[in-house]
Parts: sequence; structure tokens; C-alpha cells
Amino acid sequence: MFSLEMSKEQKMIKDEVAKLVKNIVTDNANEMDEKREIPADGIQKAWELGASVSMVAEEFGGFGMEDSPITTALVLEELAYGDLAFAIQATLPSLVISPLVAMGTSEQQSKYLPLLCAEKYSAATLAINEATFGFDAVALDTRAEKKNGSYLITGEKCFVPLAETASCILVAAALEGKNQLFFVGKDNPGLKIGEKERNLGLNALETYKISLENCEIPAEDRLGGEQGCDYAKFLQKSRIGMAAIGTGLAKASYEFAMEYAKGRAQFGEPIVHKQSVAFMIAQMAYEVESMRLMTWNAASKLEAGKDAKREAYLAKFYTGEKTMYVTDCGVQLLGGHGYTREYPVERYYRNGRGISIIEGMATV
Amino acid sequence: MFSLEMSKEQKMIKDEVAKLVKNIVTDNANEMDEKREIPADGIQKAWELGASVSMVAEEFGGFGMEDSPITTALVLEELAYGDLAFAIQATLPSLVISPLVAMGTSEQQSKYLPLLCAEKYSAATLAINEATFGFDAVALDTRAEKKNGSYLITGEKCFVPLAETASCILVAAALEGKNQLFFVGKDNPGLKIGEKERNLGLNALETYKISLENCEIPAEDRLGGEQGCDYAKFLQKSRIGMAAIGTGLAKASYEFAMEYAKGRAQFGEPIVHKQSVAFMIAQMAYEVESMRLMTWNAASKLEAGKDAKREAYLAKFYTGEKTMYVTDCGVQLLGGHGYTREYPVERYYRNGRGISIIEGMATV
Amino acid sequence: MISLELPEAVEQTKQMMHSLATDVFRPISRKYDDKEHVYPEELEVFRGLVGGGKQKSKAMPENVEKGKKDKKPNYSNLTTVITIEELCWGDLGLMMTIPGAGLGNAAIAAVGTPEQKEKYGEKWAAMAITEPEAGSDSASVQTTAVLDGDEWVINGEKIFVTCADRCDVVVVWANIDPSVGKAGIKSFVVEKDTPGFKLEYLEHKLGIRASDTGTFVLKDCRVPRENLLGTAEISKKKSFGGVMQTFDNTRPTVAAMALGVSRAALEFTKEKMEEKGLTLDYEKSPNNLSAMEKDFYKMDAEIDAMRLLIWQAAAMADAGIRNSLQASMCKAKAGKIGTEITQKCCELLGPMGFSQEYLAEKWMRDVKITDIFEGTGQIQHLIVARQLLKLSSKELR
Amino acid sequence: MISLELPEAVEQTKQMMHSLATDVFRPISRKYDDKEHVYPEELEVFRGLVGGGKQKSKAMPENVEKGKKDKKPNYSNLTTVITIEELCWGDLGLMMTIPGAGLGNAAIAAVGTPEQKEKYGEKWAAMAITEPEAGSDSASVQTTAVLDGDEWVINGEKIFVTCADRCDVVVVWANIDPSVGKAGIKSFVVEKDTPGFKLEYLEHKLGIRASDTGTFVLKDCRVPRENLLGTAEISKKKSFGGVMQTFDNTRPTVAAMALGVSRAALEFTKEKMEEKGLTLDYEKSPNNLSAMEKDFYKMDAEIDAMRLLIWQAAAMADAGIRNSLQASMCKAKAGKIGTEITQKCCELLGPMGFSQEYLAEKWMRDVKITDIFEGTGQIQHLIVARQLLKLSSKELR
Repeated sequence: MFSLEMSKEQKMIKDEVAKLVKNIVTDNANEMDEKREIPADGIQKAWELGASVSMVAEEFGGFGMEDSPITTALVLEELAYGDLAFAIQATLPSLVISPLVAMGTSEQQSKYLPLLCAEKYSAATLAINEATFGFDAVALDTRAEKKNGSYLITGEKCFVPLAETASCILVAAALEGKNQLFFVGKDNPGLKIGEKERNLGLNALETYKISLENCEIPAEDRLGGEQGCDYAKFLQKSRIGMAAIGTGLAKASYEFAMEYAKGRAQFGEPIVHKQSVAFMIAQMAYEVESMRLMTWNAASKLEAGKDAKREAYLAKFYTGEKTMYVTDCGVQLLGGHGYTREYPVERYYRNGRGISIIEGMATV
Repeated sequence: MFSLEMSKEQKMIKDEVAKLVKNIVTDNANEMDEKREIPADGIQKAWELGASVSMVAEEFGGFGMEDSPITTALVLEELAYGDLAFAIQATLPSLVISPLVAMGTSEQQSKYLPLLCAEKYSAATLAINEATFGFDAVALDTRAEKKNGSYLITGEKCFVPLAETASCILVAAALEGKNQLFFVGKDNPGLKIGEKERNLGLNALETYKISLENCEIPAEDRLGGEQGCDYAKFLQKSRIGMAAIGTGLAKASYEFAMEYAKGRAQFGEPIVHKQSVAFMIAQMAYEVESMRLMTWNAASKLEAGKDAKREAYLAKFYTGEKTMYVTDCGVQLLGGHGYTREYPVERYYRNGRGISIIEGMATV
Repeated sequence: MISLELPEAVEQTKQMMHSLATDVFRPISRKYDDKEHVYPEELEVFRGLVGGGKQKSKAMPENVEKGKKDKKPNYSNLTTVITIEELCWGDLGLMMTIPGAGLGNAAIAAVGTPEQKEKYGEKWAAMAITEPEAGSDSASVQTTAVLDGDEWVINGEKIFVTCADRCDVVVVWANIDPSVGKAGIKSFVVEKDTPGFKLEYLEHKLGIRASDTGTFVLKDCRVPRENLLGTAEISKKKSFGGVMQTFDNTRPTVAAMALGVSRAALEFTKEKMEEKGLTLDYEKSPNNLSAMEKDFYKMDAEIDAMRLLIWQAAAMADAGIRNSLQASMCKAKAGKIGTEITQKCCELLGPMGFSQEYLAEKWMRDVKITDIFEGTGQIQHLIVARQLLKLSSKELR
Repeated sequence: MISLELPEAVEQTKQMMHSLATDVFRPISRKYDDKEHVYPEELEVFRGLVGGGKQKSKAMPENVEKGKKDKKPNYSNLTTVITIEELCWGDLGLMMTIPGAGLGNAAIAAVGTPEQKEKYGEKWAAMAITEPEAGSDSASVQTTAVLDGDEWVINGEKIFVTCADRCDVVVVWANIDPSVGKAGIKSFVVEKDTPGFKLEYLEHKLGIRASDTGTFVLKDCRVPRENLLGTAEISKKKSFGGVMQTFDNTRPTVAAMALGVSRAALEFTKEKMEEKGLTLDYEKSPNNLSAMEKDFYKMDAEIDAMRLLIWQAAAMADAGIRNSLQASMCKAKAGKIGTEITQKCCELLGPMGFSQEYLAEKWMRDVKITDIFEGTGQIQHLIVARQLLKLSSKELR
């Protein structure tokens, strides 16, 4: 079937998220960014909508709904349209929940899901990025090796959101040349939570460096147990997630800048009467459309039970470049005002660079 | 010294070439392209200006002038401004003369220069391009090996201008991992002149495939003799040459399209009153300026006796991309008319792709 | 529910068109690039088969007008753009000269009376809009038609008429009342042998040389009263809008042309890359790729983006939703990016991208027309912006 | 004779400036990005040393006006843009807040009377042009100055004033006769403690946080009659043009800022590439490079192109040739491309390009201002096009 129209259910979910964003995110995003903090009650409200847990079985505390990558993409876009940091933090547990549901052993699911799917938001996080030049999510420097029935992990990770408060960290490491995911408990003596990072953007999102040195993990904490997990599949989903939040962010910049431009005059004429301004807006518009369609296209593949390797890769690649392009235009359209932190396009510009650089901050 | 102003002599030479171009090239370029032929008398007139031979010593038939890469760049730009095929064919002998003067043994100079620097234009050509995917002028597939005091060359070359009529062919081949140049006589039984090529652009320039199979070359026909030649230096000069002709071509497209646009109205208004048209013209203008300055910058290094490896490389790379960009804009500005062969922008578009693709068609 | 999986039937059409493109178009692609102005007889097999009068009308389903949805999903526009992508993957110039599938046929099918459809449905009908001083400005038609007894007397000059030499009839745009401006523009079916109707000359073009493009001069050319397409009544609101509506539906097809041609170039480049041992596995960070691979992925992504924008415009038309914005969006993007892709492919192919031994250079010439005809990229951006900003054509010129 | 070799003296200045940038700016670059609105005391060493009143005047040599050449080559503009490139390689925000080197100082040096130069030459002078509703439209100054006895009474609001908090005096643009339009625009030296002159607030900015930017409100602010810079006479032809002339000379310096910052980003990226074993030898075909290398060469070439356009504009000013076209060309290109380079470098650096542990992210924030202030990239393209096409600002708006 080919259709670009949302189902009633999708529309309802999207609208609900949009309402939340409008009520508690949009107008507070600047303050969150300046104060480098997201109020817990906002996160809790988003959590209660169930974005991270809807597809988890009811026995584990989820809603038992069908897993729909497209619906999740709609939710992520909407959240990121409000604020990228908020979107990431609100859905952060899904970075653990989603692979756990898809690829965890039943023991792992029974052990972790009830904790993660509680009524109260409880941070769980993913450690995948590494602060090395040429970092590649498929060529990890962090290594795991099997020794005496457990795994020893060694490596440095950066950009681990909420590492300090998260109840557990899913760590990506290469095991015999194959990338795998491991649950690392916060009390593991081989794990060291490093300094809190300061970044170009996403200021409201606390991120940390962590280091693992011969960090010993019991065999049962390798995601998927003995046979491990399908890391490539995990990447597909997280790449689509990144594409979805990139779309939301770009849309926010596009819409704000367009509305601003409409009301702005210069040389005695509305600036939108100038082709250079109008064409920029047209281009931003169809790039946002393109980004969303690329995201949907990849998510649709997954939803149809097909492989989405190509589509997910291209969606992240494309949205990564275009988010930067669109958010740059957003600042440009506001001119000097766009350069100040009084207007959100400034924040969008900083956050805009993140989509291509960072891996695994959202998943469908 | 830093100056962007031509000396009186440079100005005079440039003006003289411009006059020739205006008189015999500009208005005939379309016909030459359609008929796939450049009239010999036009080439002869250009030859008599001495672009290829001015720096050759008088004893060998040259003008004995100082070798000035910048002056040569000025001449090449001006010729290519008229027509790219004409520019290449008119200065083709310099692809042999220039390395011969710079790096040939005195025997080689005595043997070849008088023939090449005669009063009548006599084609000599260079075989450097290869019709393989991933062709690279520094990683040649054509090989030379030393055997019994001579060299055996084997390989296929494409885009060899005037191979059929040229008195001699300078062939680039890798000898023990080092690129070298060899004089190959037209009567060499190991040389086979292949079919005449048909290309995207440069239709007026006859080009050929040639193949060499264990083509035996006497030791004395290796450029520079036993110790060979500095192929990297040769590339520097030819890359600057390519950049210079790219500049001329782009300038032709820019100027024609701008003049056309000035006289064109649509929706009851001159199209140049539209920002989209005007901005395109502005961008074409500063890219042509940039290309010329990059060319001069590299040529200036050579003229000061310095190494120009970086500058020559970047000049060709840059002009290659921007020539395509500018000539594409040229067609776009003329719209449907630009798509017909009635206007020169059509030819510029086809020729425009050549600068980045082809190596060694001009030299300073 | 959102799903981008193609329905089985559409998928089958796609494959069939791809086979046609491979088996019929590709083998003669170079031949008719060389033989400009020679009619490709091999295309006779297509007469009445693809895009003929009746089928072409699917591209403009009536429910677009009605504004209400049928229960059963309608994929006719989607099928059309997919058909065009595949055929243009074969050859754009040849696709444009499929006998009986001219733009004029589409116009007759869209607004002709039953009698007109009956009479001209099987004829090859070209469309003559553009005039020497107008370019993309289709509203400034200077050609006039004056009713004299039972005949319209048409005077004017028309340039850039596709299939000018090969067609049987030409749908000519002319103004029946210049005093009311563009509201007076109507279209007329003019048969080729009508006195006063002369094919002045054929263009020599950069690309799509298999398709003949010509200039017509109409000098006191008389056509029967009933040859006016649609109604002679002048309505300021509808008339010109109705004429322009045709373009809302043709813009995605032009975008699909750009898509088909540029995809051909990219696939050829990919073949060559793979022959050289570069495997494209959609895995490594773009920072860790070779330059060729990264360039490839960039273009591959753009190809997908173009296609999805086109499909979106088509799906909206199929669903009876007005798609003028999306139609211009996809053409704005595809015309420009499609052209850039073919240029980049030639660059990556090196000397193979400059030689006529391969088709890459031809694709670079062919595709350029898609950023020009049926409204240049600049015009498309204007249309998009006007709609987004709710500005009139006077406010945003 | 054409030669692009830098004269020895210029080369020495360049090296000295590079050392200053390395030794003084870089070590405190992050510090004052964090401490927005805190004055970088470390810069006191520069007071009177670089770009001060007298030196800055070199940027606008009098021979530009005279239109005839000196015998001895003059490299003052060239030296200025090179100085700025090097210092901005160090830190753009810090460069902009070198004490005593404000835009106002340049204005006083350019058009001040000897008495004014004497009185204000040693003071740190900011420049207040932009108004809330004007943006790049410097001609639409709403602030008024009315002569009342021996004092000008100024009323208005000025935004985006650089060094607003730190400066001693501000050169304020105001109109003395709005009925004649922009010909009435004059500039006035306003001392910081003048009653009715209030620094309303300081901006929080994306980048260049070391430089303070503020809004001033002038409410019945009275300044002595002699504080008007230049002549109070209104000449339709000259006055505003004279004011705008200042921009012909500042545009290449803004372009040089973009160049310095983006070069810093590119050099840092190069270091990291080389640490990873990627050698840049300017040899292989761009088709045979890694994606990083190709991206690098592209940027490297663009950096050269930017620099050469800037040098061209400067050299023309040095030679007494009007360079308004070239000044806008180099800014149009440098503002846009410089910004794109820093963005691309962050992308290539991966997580290192997102972290504040390194300066790359800061450069991406800093450089963006160069495509905005002193006329956005869009304005620059307009200026270039108007000159090329010989169109008035009414014809090409």
C-alpha cells in the first residue's frame, strides 16, 4: 500500500505530543538551554505519553501496542520540533528499551524492562560515541573480550546523556570484530563516569564522558546473551531516529524564520517580497519535506518487515547535512537578530550540527 | 612584489591575442564545433603570435623571450575565451615544446625544437589521458620498462589531440613506479593510432585513441635522457594551463549570458531586475575572478622560481568545478534558448565539463 | 496509514517499463542522439500502447477536480511518474517522442469535448505555447484567434514545440480577447496541413536530440470553430487557471524525467565503481569513506529525496488533494539536482564521462532540459514561495 | 607586472600578527567565550598598538579619494586585511574588542577634523548605525539630530553596537533633515556619560562572545555642535555616499575575518587528519582521494579563492582604484563560504567538532556573524549585481 496520510491513531498521537510540546517545551526551551537543565516534571509528562514504552508488553509495564517505527518517527519529529535536547532526554530510555525488546533474552527483558518501564521516568542511557577523530559507529575503538565466562570492556565513550543519573548504561563495544551491546551497571568498579561535557549545542542535555577499563560484565549482560545482538539492525533504528529528530529541528527553524520574515520589512518593503529571501524559504521548505519523506521511507521499510539498511543510512546522512543547511538559513533570515540568543534560530543552528556528528540519540 | 596589474608588455600581448580571437575565433566557433574542424589558417595565425614558441631560444626558431607562466596564462585565458578547442589546438605544440625546453637534453632540444618551432604550425601532441575508470595522471596504467638499452611502452591512451597528423607524440608512462615522458615517433611499429573519438565537447578538436604494445623507444627518446624528467613539475605547469583555459571558458559563458540577460524581459520586466537572475550573475562574476586569481597565484609561484605544487593542484581542482558551475548557469540564464546550439552557452556547457576530467591539454 | 511500499500492480508496471526502457530505448539511445531530426521508427511499437490519449488522461484524474476521494485507492498519477522515471532511465528524448503521447494529447484528453476526443484521440498532438518574447511566461501569449464566420483566424509564432515535425495536429494557445488579458487565452487544435500553418524550422539542441523541437508560424491560419478546446466563454476566474492546471499535473512528470535520467547516470557510475572493487554497503561513517563513495551516497540520497517528493505530489493528486505546491517543489528540486548529479557522474567517470563511447555524457546533456522547460527552476521556486508565503504574483515577482 | 608574492615587510607583519594571535588570543579564546560580557583585560597590551586611530586610517588611504597613484607601492590595505586574517585566526571576538580599535575610531580617522582627531584619537570609539526596524538598511536611519543653539539634540535607538560597554565614545548616525532622506544622515561623537545617552542592554550571542554588543537609547541627548563629524552641509550627491564609502573599505576586512576563522578550523582539521596518517600531498586525482581529503582540498581551494579576492580588493584600494565591486565580491563569497567551511570542519571532526574541549565548535559560531554584519551576504550580492548590470537600487531591489 502506498499512502502518505496518517491513520487516525497516528494523527491522534501526533496531536497529543504536539500539544505537550506547545504547552511545556516551546516557550521554555531557551531557558532550559541557558540554564543547562530540563525540568523533571516536563520530562515526566512526556514520559507518561508513553513514547518509549508503548510497544513494551503490558506484563513489563508497557502499553502492549504494536511497534510502529513510523508512529515513533512522528513522535520524535514532534518532540524535536519543540526542542532537540528535550526530545532526546524524554525518549532516552527507549535507546535501551527498544533493543532490549527486539533483541534481549527473556531473562534480560524480565530483569530490566519493569525497571525501565515504570510509571516514573527513570533514565537509562546508551554509550556509543567516542571522542576520536574519524569516529565511526561501525568501527568502535571500545573493545570487549571474553575472559573466564565474563566480558572485559575497555574504552572511552563520550556524549553519554545522563550517565550520572541513569540506572543503567548500554555500552557498544567490538567483540572479536563484531559490534555488540552490553548492559553496564552503574556500580561496576570498572566504570568511571567522567566530567560533565560542554558542547556546541544541546546545552540542556547533560552529557558525560565515561571510561571503562577492563570493566567486567557478567555473560548474561551481553544483549541477546550468548549469541549476541544484531547491532546493524540496532543502528538502522537509531539512524532513522536521528533522521526523525533532525526533521523536527529543521522544521522548527524553517517555520520560525518564515514567520519572522513575513513580518519584517527593509528598504520599505516586506523582505519576503525579495526573491533571495523567498527562494531560501522555498528551499528550506522542500528540504524539510525531503527529510521527513526520507525518514518515513526508511521507517516504512522496517514497518513492512524489510531491511532498511540503505534507507536508514541515507536518511541519517541526508538529514544530517540538510539540518545544518536549514538551520543556517534560519539564522541568516533573521540577520543580526538571528545571531542573538533572543531568538530560537540561534539554538537551532547550534543543535543543527549535531545530527550528522552524533550517533544513537534517538531510535524508532 | 604584490601587484595584480599587467605590465605594458603583458597588456600588449593580451590585447593582440584578444584581437585575433575577436577576428577569427568568436564568430566561427559554432561552425567549427558543428563541422568538427578548425580551419588551418586560423591556427596558423594564432601560431604566428608565438604563444607556444616565445620562450624558445632563437637558435631553435623561438623568440628567445623570458619564460613567463603568467603571461602564458593570460594568453591561454584569452584564447579559451574565444573557443576552448581552438585554444587547445593552437597551443598544442607547447605541450611538447615546454617540457622539452625545461627538461630535455640538449640533443633532444636540437633534434626536436627546430621542427616544432618552424614558421608553419606543425602539430605535436601529448598522450597522457587513459580511458579507465579512476584515471589519475599520477597513477598511470601505461608502463615503460627498460630492456636491452631501449624502453618498451605498453598501454592505451585516449584523448590524444591530432594524433593522426602530429609529427610526434609525447607519451606519459610509469617507469619503475616513476612517471616519465617519452617521445614516440609516428612511424614506430609499436604505436597504433586508433579511432577518432567523439566527445561530449570540444567537437572541433580531433582526438584519438592510441595504443602502444611493447612499443620500443630508443633510450635517447626518454625526455631528459638517462636521468629522466621531473614529471611532477610538468604536471604543475599543465594544471595551471588547464586552470587558465577554464577561466577563459567560464568568462565567455558569464559574459554572454549576462549580456543576453540584460536585454531580456519576461512578465513585463527585464529579467535582470529579478534577484535570482542578478545573484546568479554576481556569483558567476566572482567565481570567474576567483578562478583567474587562483591561476595567477599558481603561475606567480612558478614565475618567482618557487614550487607551485599545491597552488597548481588547487587551481585546476577549483577551476574544474567552477567552470562547470558557471557554464551551467550560462545555459540556465538563457533558458530554452540556452538549450539550443544557436547560442554559444550550449557549447560552453559541454566544454565546461572537460576542465576537471581531462589532464594536460594546455601548459604555461 | 503512512506506508511507502508500492502496491503490487504499480510495481509490475514499473518492471514492465524498465524492461521496455532496457530493451527498446537503450539500444537506440546513441543512434538518435547522432541522427538529430530523424524519426525513431523503432518507437512505432509504442503507438497507442504507452501514454496514449486515453491512458494519459489518468495523469489528470477527474477526482482532482471533484475534490472528494474515491473509496478505492487510485494510483494513476503514481503509476504515471513511475512509468516516466523508468522510461527516462532508458532515454528522455525517445520518451518524449513516443507517437501519440504528446502534451497536446494530454490537453485534448483533459479538456476536449467527446467529439474532439473522438476525432483527435488517436492522432499525435503536439502543444504550442511558448512565444519568442515570452519564455517561461505562459501568460503573455501574443498569438491571437479571431472568430470570422465559422472559423477562427489565428496569427502568431510559436517556438519550442515538441514533436513539431512528427505530430499530426498541434494544440495552439492563442488569445481570443487580448483586452481581458490572460483570461482570453484558449487552445485550438490545428491540423498540420492547414493553410497558413507552417513549420518554420527545427532546433539543434544540446540534448534530447531524439525529440524534434520546432517553430511554427501561423499566418491567417483558419481552423473550424469547433476546434477550440473546451469552451469559448471567457471567465476571468477559471479559464487561465484551467489551462495552468495542466501544469500542476505535468510538473511532477518533468521531475520524474530528471529523476530517471540522473538515476541512469548514477547507476552507471555505481557499476564502474563496483567493477573497481568499491563496495557500497551503507554502513561506514561518511567521514571514513573514499571520496567516490561519499559522492555516491550523497547523490543516492538526493535521488531518493527527489523521488519521494515526486511521489508525494503524485499521491496527493491521486487522493484528490490539490498539489500545486508539492508539484513545484519536486520540479524545483529535481531539475536542479538531477542536472548536478549527471554532471558529477561525468566528473567521477573521468575520461569515460567525456567520451561518447558511453551514455553518461549524453545524460548530462539530456537532463538539463528538465530544469528549463515547463517552467525553469527559478519559476518553480517562485511558485513554491508564493504559496508558502501567501503572496500574489505581484507581491513576489 | 602581475605578481602575487608578498613583499618582505608585509610578510613580516603577517608573521608578527600570527604570533600575537597564537600567544595572546588563542590561550584566552575559550575563557572569554565562556565569560560573556566580561572585558578581556589581557588585551590591554594592544591599546594603541594595533589598529589604533592613526594606524586604522591606513585602511582608508587618502589616495583612494584622489584617484591617482603614488609612485611607491602602497600596501596599507593589503597589510590591514592580512593583519585581520591572522588575528582572527586567533580569535574573531577578541580581535573585535581590541581597545581603541573600534569602527568609530576608523570613522573619526577618516572624516574627522584635526580637532576631532586630536580630541578623540586616543579614545575607544564605537559606531552606532543599525536601528531596530532597519537591519542591513543603513539608509533608513530614523534617529534624528536637531540643532538647538550650540548643541545637537539626538533622539533614537541604536542596536548591535560593537564594544558598547567598553568604549569611551560612540559615533552615532542620525539624520539632521529627514525631509531630504538619506542625504541628511550625519555622524556624531557622543561621549558615554552624556545625559540622555543610555546603554540599554547587552546582547547574548551565538558567537563572538568576547565582543560586547549593545543597544543604546538616545533621549534628548545633547552633544556640542562641534561633535558632528565632517561637515553639517547637506549635499545630495556626496554626503551619504561618503558615509557608505567607509563600507567599501570595511567589507574586505570583514571578509578577512571570515577567512581567518575558517582557516583556523581548516588547519585544526588538517592537524587531526595528519595525526591519523592522512597525508595531503596535492597530487592524486580528486577521484582517487578519501572523502576527508577531497573535502579538505575543496575547502583549501576555497580558502585561497577567498583570500585572493580579498587581496584583490585591498590591492585596488592601495593602488587608488575604486574597489566597491571587488569589496562586495569578497565579502559575499567569504561570509558564506567561511561559514560553510567551519560547519564542514565540525562535521569532519565528528564528536570532537561538537565538544567545547576544542575550538572548532566555537569557530562555527563565531564566523557566522561575518555573513551577517556590515551587510548580509544577500546585500553584498545585490551590490555586486547592481554594479555589474549597471542597475540602480530601484531597478534591482
